[in-house]
Amino acid sequence: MRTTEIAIIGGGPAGLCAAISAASLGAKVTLIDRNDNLGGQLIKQTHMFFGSQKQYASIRGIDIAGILMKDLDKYQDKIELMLDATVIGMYEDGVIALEQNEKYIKIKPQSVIVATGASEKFLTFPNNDLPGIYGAGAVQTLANVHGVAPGKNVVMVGAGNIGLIVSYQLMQAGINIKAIIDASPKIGGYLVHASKIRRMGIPILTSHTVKYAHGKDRLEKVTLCRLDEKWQQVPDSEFDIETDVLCISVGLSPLTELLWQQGCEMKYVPELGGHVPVRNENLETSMKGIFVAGDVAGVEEASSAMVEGRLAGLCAAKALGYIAADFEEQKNDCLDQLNSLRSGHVGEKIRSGLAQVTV
Amino acid sequence: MNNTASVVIIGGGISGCSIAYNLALKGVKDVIVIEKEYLTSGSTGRCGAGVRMQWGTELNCRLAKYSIEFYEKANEVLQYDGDIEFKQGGYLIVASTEKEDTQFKKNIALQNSLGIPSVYLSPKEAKEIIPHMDETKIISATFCPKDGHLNPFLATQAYADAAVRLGVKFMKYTTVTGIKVENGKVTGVQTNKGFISTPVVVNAAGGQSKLIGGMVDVDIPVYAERHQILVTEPVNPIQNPMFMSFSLNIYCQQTPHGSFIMGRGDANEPRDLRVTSSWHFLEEMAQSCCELLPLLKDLRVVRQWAGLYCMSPDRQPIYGKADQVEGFYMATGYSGHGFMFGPVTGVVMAETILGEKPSLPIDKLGLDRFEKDELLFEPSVV
Amino acid sequence: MLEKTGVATEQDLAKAIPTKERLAKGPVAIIECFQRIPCNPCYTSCKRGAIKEFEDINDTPEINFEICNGCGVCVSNCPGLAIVVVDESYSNEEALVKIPYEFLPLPVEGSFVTGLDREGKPVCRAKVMKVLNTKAMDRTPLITLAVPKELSMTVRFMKHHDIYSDNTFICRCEELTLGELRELIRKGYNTIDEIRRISRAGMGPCQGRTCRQLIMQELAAATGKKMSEMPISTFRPPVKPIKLGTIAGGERGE
Amino acid sequence: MRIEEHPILSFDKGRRVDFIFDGKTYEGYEGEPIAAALHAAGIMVLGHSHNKQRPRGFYCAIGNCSSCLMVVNGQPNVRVCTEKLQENMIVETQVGKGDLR
Repeated sequence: MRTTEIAIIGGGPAGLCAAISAASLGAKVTLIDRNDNLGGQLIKQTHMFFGSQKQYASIRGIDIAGILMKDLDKYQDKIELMLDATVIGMYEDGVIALEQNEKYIKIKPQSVIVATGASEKFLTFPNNDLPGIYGAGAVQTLANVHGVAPGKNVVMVGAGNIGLIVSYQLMQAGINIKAIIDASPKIGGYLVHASKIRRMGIPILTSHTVKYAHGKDRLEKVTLCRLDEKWQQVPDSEFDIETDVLCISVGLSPLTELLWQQGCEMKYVPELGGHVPVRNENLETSMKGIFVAGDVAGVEEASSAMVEGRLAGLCAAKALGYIAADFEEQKNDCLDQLNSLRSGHVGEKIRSGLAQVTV
Repeated sequence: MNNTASVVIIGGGISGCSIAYNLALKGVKDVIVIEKEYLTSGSTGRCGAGVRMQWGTELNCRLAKYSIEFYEKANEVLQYDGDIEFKQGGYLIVASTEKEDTQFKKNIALQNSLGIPSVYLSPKEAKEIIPHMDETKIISATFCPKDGHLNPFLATQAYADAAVRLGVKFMKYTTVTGIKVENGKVTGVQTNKGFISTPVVVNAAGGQSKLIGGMVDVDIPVYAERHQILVTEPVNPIQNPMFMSFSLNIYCQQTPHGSFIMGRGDANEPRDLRVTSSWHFLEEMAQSCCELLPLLKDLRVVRQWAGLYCMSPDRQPIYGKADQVEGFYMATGYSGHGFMFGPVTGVVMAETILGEKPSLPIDKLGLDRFEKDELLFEPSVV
Repeated sequence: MLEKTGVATEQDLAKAIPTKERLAKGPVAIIECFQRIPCNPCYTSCKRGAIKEFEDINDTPEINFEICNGCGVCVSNCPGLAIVVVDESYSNEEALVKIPYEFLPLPVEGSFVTGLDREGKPVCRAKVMKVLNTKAMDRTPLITLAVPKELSMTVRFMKHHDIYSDNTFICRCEELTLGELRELIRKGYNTIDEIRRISRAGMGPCQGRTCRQLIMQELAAATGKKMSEMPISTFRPPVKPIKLGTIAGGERGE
Repeated sequence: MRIEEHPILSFDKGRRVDFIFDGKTYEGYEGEPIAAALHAAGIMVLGHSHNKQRPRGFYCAIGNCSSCLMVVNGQPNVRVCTEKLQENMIVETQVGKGDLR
């Protein structure tokens, strides 16, 4: 069986930053990702990031991945990369079993940073399984990674940041967005995103939902309807839009299977996207040596995922005895950055969610 | 809640539900089944769900034959509005050692004498039944076309639905915390939802039955042993019978749904109440499956899980009453075969509780056999 | 109403628009950023110090119109594309509006396009005066449009004239519909584990990633329980299907 | 439909290769997911569900779900949203749950 000091599961923004910071303290790291490239969702993000310089504000997600990869290269001797490698289970004896290129491999790490991210939530309405009804992440992969248009016309469900950004990205790829709808009475995403879409003439219909999807072999038309302030359908408010793609972006749930398998204490916190692990300030879960970072710990923006990754990497390395003279300084810097990113009105939800699971 | 009952059954698996149904069928009123979680949440819902008549002791053969003959007509008898998905594809049990081959010849003679239509096969004949097996690994096989597989959730539900129609009450998500005994007699059951007075308690708690016995100071010589199973993604039907080997330690069957279910025993498994999964099982199971049924190497595993065998010293059930405590009955110690014995368990336990002569001679399966050292070893178990 | 429609109101805009006198003097940045979000590149990119230092990263920008010379550096640095530059000194009839435009094809200098307002409504014909796409702009080109002067605070985007113009499934793997789920709940299967065992929902190749949440929501609604109080089903390996042959042929043992 | 030009992205494609889908030859790029190549060719229906015969297409894009199971080079239950396209691959619509061969 292979061994390592810190196994990091997931090479997205959180996992990448965790690997870099743990290796910078001298720890031996194995970074595992199921794709053949690192960066996770960053590689689909063609828009410029918010935040401040420390979180690469104003740089496009696709390019941040490249910057992080360069940082990673500095620690080649410390970091073992396992790409195309999917963890299939974490067993009670701490053994991680994974599949890499049709090969079955086991690793026994001293500690683990779970940075598996999140998966998309789905919606219920008649014929919701028709081809042409996709998750926003799948559409982003198809369009931004593989350069294939999901269809000609798109109705986007969800006016959160992902729904708004993906709509914008699809427009950039020459695909027509017929409307963005959201059941909530308010736009959930940053309003600058909403405004830039509105000025392209795309309607954003708040207090609207999908009532029915139509089509024989694939989506042809959707029936939408209006909702009142109690989220009930307004009578006779249905109308149809012809479209071949309905893109669903109604939020993410943390991908926590591995944490459950390990017996980590979990709590349902809707503000963070669903069941999330209880953790301390160092991002260590109730199971000693199992750390979390990024969306798996609570769905947030990539900028905070990167800082969380850095923090978890530092703390996991420190727990194994790796010492840096400026450890406290680095840790406090991470905590300050996280506080700053989560401050203000839009961070309110995250703050109240985290208050329920941070011990 | 009801605070009195004529019989309280602890355990909502196939045994508890079958006992409840049979008692109610015989006219017993006020039967209550207490289940810690939901029906089938214990060993029933975790088992491989194969049923076979091919056993090595006369009693096991008769218990199994009785049960399978019931399952054949269970949808109608229990008036189930669904289908218990009973498929009789047979069991092909292969021998890989001389000793096993000798035992199989004896087993066939015994089984045939009891009316069980099993046959002895050469490796070549065995391969005609499961063409994708590696017949070079075996020296003989036995096959009984009446053996098969059914859906444990639906079968248990069929019993429970029928029992409810006959007036049985089920208390789900209820935990038994104690059993009250006065003057050597059971007088009631304490639960987390209140006390139920009753003169009769039936311990059908599977992996937890030793714990329940302890509540009345009856030492049941069983232990819980973890057994693991894996299931694959479904494919179109290619394997009709169960494939099984005692010496090579495997059972593997394709369900009507198309997925393959397979398991094996392991002497190193923990003997406690853990039902976690291990990578050891995954690897060893994959290895023996690919060796014996090489075609299955391209099948993908979608899930592995674990359940508890309630192991008795001679690998046979423990049926009957406890002599020390009047009104305390047990149906346990199946050693991995409680699901397939479910129908007969209900019948003989109901008869025993009502003081009738059991339809099958289960007197040899009482708790007292361990004190008397009259064990009945079953040679044919995985 | 910005929150409801994504379109800034006059009230919002009042804060962002300089005086007539200032506008008449020449180019100036108009920052239409009204929500407190953690973001500060406008401030960090302005070399003239026209944007007041952020005390809190959530601050909304405060611009000193007297210091701003409308250079436009902040426009392509703003992740929200919330900034335009307006120059009312251009001519008597027309004003220039510089907008960020991240689409292909880029307009051709000298050609005409349609000017759009904040809701994407066409409001005028606009001439493309300049297309600036330097490396520093990192693929957020600046398009300078000449628009009627009275629309300088209206035009915020452009388009090319020619190119724009009971089967509800819960579990996709095992094909459990919402109707079937509700029927099971009605029959008394009140936890996700019971639903799984009786219907196989969540036990297919996707391991419940699509349906688990939906089933729990439906159960919570039906039983009146909170999601946080609901028992959850066990998470078993493997989390991704893996071939038996791959396991058998892999690295085995301790 | 391929996205031919993009203001931000350039797509690093592998070489153009032929593959066969249900007997007909199509073109795709080596190394892209089979589902992307099929989608680009306008093929949205990749199979049908087992019980209710519902059309199934590309869905999760990451090999999680069971929507895109197809027979590839004779192997059943291949998730074509992640399986990489190779020259002369034979992709077939899967009938039922797939046959082990």
